[in-house]
Amino acid sequence: MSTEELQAWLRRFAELVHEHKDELTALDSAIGDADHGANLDRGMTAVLAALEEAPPADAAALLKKTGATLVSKVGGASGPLYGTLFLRMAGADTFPAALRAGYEGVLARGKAEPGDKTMVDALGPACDALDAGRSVAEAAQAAAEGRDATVPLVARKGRASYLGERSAGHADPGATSTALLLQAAAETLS
Amino acid sequence: MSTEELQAWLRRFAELVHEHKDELTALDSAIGDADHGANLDRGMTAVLAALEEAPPADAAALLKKTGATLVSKVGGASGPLYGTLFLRMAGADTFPAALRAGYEGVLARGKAEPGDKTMVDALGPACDALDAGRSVAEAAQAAAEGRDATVPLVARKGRASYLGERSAGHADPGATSTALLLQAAAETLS
Amino acid sequence: MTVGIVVVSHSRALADAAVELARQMLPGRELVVEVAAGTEDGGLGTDAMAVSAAIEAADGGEGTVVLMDLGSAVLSAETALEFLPDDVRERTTLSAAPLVEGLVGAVVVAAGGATREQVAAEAGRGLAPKEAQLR
Amino acid sequence: MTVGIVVVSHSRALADAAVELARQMLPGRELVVEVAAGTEDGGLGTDAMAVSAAIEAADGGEGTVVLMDLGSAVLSAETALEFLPDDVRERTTLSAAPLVEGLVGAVVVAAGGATREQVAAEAGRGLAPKEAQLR
Ligand SMILES: Nc1ncnc2c1ncn2[C@@H]1O[C@H](COP(=O)(O)OP(=O)(O)O)[C@@H](O)[C@H]1O
Ligand SMILES: Nc1ncnc2c1ncn2[C@@H]1O[C@H](COP(=O)(O)OP(=O)(O)O)[C@@H](O)[C@H]1O
Ligand SMILES: [Mg+2]
Ligand SMILES: [Mg+2]
Ligand SMILES: [Mg+2]
Ligand SMILES: [Mg+2]
Repeated sequence: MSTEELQAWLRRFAELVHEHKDELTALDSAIGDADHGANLDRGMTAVLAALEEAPPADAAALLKKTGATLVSKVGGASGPLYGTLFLRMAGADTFPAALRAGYEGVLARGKAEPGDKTMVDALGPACDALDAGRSVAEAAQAAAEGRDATVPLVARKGRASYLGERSAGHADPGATSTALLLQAAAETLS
Repeated sequence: MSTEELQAWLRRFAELVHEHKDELTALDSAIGDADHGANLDRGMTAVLAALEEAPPADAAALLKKTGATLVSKVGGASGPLYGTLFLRMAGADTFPAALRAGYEGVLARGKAEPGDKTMVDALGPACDALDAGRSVAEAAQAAAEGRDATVPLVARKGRASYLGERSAGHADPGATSTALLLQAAAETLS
Repeated sequence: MTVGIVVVSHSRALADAAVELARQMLPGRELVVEVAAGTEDGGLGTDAMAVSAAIEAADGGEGTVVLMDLGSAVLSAETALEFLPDDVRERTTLSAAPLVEGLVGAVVVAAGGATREQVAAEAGRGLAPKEAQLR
Repeated sequence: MTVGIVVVSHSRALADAAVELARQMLPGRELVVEVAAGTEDGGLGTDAMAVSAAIEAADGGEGTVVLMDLGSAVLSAETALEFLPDDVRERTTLSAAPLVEGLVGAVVVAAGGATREQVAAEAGRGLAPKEAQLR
């Protein structure tokens, strides 16, 4: 993972989040508080600004800066969760190892399990694909399938869990943005 | 209990509350939120204004108007408690019977027991004195003694109960204002 | 018709902010949430008559769940019940649930058409998400 | 030195109003109560870095008790712990207590010189007065 590759990944993720901002917010409007698109867009805008302002020395510094910015600027639950993902990635050498470490950070932070209808349901399958030696594009495909698989689920974590059974029938906003994170990776990382 | 006597009682109580406003607030400052004097003064001012505006037809109407005004205007716990006292007094024919009914209303509303360091500790002894056939002046004396007896007590009801053991060593504000209520009665009721 | 919610607080600012926070969970959905908070002159306190009026305003026939901040707010709410018509009083539930945490859950299930018992039960579970997260 | 209190909320208005309500119980007494609430642009949200700064500001050596409004505020507070010096983190207690009800009890006992454990326990009993009144 070169600093340049990671920068490109983050820039593309910010772009995708911005493009899908209203869609993410609409999903969060159905089963939450209608802010996930705005939250992540604000967060990633702040990340790009922070990286611009003080270009990080290496990949680890870049990932830490990204994580620290997200935990501060996103505002919603996805802030500490995506923030922790990037903070934990900072220790690893390869993208699969980094994403796995990040995923474990998300699990520890949010205490969600697979099937709880959260970003975990997109991130887990992506990590599994990478660990099985598949390509980043295949991991992105796995994340998208994980996102789709959240539709029938009843939420057990986060704001959507207040809705109980009524949360079924909608894709999880965080799983949807995580699919974008992996799509951005497929487009920018080798 | 004539309407005139009761009016005189309420006017004298309002006067005494106004005179002792800072003292009541200082007591509440030691073991509460420093508003009991201001609360009761606001409440009794509103009562006098309401009685002035629409002079009640009889004693029952007067007591009900007084109670309804206090539950609205006092702001603190003493509002529903003094308010309920006057509302319940409305049914009775004699002052001892009325005060006993009011006392029972206070007990039911606040769920305090004697010894919990509340207005109950001044009101109960006053009722007991009246029921034993003693004079209103003797009932006022009993209320004052009840007030003094709250000093060493540890509060178990109301805001003072947050202080635990630290609430000992101060007279209860509500018991102090109740002693004024009985003093006013001694000065105005036969 | 949905169950109405009433917020009783010593502080108008607190009640309004809690309602704003809870209403976030109702994007595009309707729900009657009434506030009875503060003294007439803008100070800290509760007013049983205001609580009574708020309950009547929030009750559309399915009853109300009333959340209060502190013990003295409960005294005012209990007193308010005396001033309500019998039918309204009978379908009013005073809840010991945590004000802010309970309100968020209560508005979500009330807007979803839950019964008064269900709304009160959800309010009562208000601390569960924090407890689960801190376990 | 007393235990410091930190209020973490999605809403600045809610946090400020809750602190005002609780401080009523401290007439003439001193206590450090720090707020970390809302997003930078005045919206609803929490900021782990702001929580971390609030904890450091509230900690005078006896540690802090942190009260939060909703589950996502807990995530921010837990994240904030990572950014604290070890000694400060070790004397920080995140409490699942009801925000408003717990805060009132917490400030009273903290101002009285209670330990961090005692302050957290008192916050945890925050619903008791309402429950007793509604029994
Ligand atoms: N405890 C958790 N563990 C994992 N993911 C979670 C958790 N809580 C929430 N999420 C994710 O966060 C998303 C919501 O993010 P966002 O709307 O930005 O935050 P908030 O819900 O605080 O408004 C959810 O769709 C879900 O994927
Ligand atoms: N549950 C209760 N039962 C009886 N009296 C009570 C109760 N709670 C509070 N009080 C009385 O009310 C007094 C405080 O009145 P006030 O300061 O006006 O209200 P608040 O405590 O709400 O600020 C106390 O001193 C006590 O005598
Ligand atoms: Mg959201
Ligand atoms: Mg949000
Ligand atoms: Mg008081
Ligand atoms: Mg008060």
